[in-house]
Amino acid sequence: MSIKVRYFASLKESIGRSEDILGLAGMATVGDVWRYANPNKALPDNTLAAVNMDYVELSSPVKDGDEVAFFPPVTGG
Amino acid sequence: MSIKVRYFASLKESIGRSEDILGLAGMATVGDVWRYANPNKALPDNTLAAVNMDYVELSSPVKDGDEVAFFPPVTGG
Amino acid sequence: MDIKICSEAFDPWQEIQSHQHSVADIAGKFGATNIFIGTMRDFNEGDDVKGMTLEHYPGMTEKQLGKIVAEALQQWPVIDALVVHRVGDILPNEPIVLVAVWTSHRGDAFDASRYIMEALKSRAPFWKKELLESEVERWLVKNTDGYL
Amino acid sequence: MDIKICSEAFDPWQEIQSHQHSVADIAGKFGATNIFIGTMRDFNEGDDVKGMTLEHYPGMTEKQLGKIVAEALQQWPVIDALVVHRVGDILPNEPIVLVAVWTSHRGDAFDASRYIMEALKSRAPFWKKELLESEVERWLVKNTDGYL
Repeated sequence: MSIKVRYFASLKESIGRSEDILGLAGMATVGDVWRYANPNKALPDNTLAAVNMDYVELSSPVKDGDEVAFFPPVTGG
Repeated sequence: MSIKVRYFASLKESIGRSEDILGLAGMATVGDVWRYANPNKALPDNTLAAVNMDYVELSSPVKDGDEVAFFPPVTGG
Repeated sequence: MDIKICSEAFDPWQEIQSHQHSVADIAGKFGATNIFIGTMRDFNEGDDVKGMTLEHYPGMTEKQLGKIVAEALQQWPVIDALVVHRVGDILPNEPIVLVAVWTSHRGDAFDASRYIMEALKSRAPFWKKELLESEVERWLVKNTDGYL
Repeated sequence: MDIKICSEAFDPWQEIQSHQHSVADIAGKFGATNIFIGTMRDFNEGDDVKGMTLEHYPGMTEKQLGKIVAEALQQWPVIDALVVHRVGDILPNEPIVLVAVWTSHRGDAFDASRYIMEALKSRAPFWKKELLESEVERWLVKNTDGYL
């Protein structure tokens, strides 16, 4: 399955990319998506995750065509 | 002593006057001022009283030159 | 700090802007503004209302509003505040009251603005008389807790 | 209801007025308006700040703000609501966020406006990077509880 991964703000800067397109075989969770895309970097504490623009836990499953996003705590307003 | 008494809103309409100037002998409270100015009318429930534009209890004393006001609950804002 | 009693219709946006511009040192210093505007409705207690007269106690109104704003300043770090209240004859959809509070942080702006509004409702000597569509006039008896 | 993301400076008074005028049935029906405006300060955490860049997640921002406003509408009898949020490069004294809520009664206006602001602060995907007078750039790490 194909997963689009997006990174924002300080996380985007620290990993040096804003987007990945992953091809994953079998079932996977949001946490798996991170590990697959960033095998040498642990997910920073407090990182938030979203699938298709809704907040999710790292244990949430992903499916073909999903957009998965990782970003630091939000600071708007 | 001379006391100016003022009435507002529905209370002013019900007693038919907006102002009295009283000459009182001896010590008096705000409640006394009402009874002296309106001998035939009991002070309506919930009436608020002020002396020199500050809220007071009916038991508060008045002194020469004070402005005493009686009015119904406020409904501004 | 500014407290105004207006006998003519006022534009709340104009009032806030001119106040904000009149405070020289405020630019860049405040992070939060909370504003409450009370507006006359054309209905109340099931009746159509076509107008209202707001009576006040000149002098005491300003004195009590000044105390209320001073209390808010003691309780929260308020940078600036503005209170404008209408008196006289009012038509539906016209603003009755404006409270604006400038602070560094949002919690203080919400708290102080709400405090001023609640205190104004219970202590500032204003009285409303409604003129119904039926031509009946009636005094409002008391203010509500803010949810009715 | 209206939710806007602005990449240019916006005038909160203009936004509120044009929104209010755009809602045909609102005149005479609302009694209370609560407005919160967040404005960029020229200092933070002891440093002079000369600018800020606000990043956001296009699409998710609108989706999350829409959910937050819908939650407020479920909890309070809100007649109308407007949320405007700035993105991109911002200078001190420019508005960052505007929340406006129209209701019949004041308690609901204060409650719903505050709910929207707090939820926006914790859930809407925006991120601030400050540019200090010293030319250092730094990301804000987290939003406060509103009093710091």
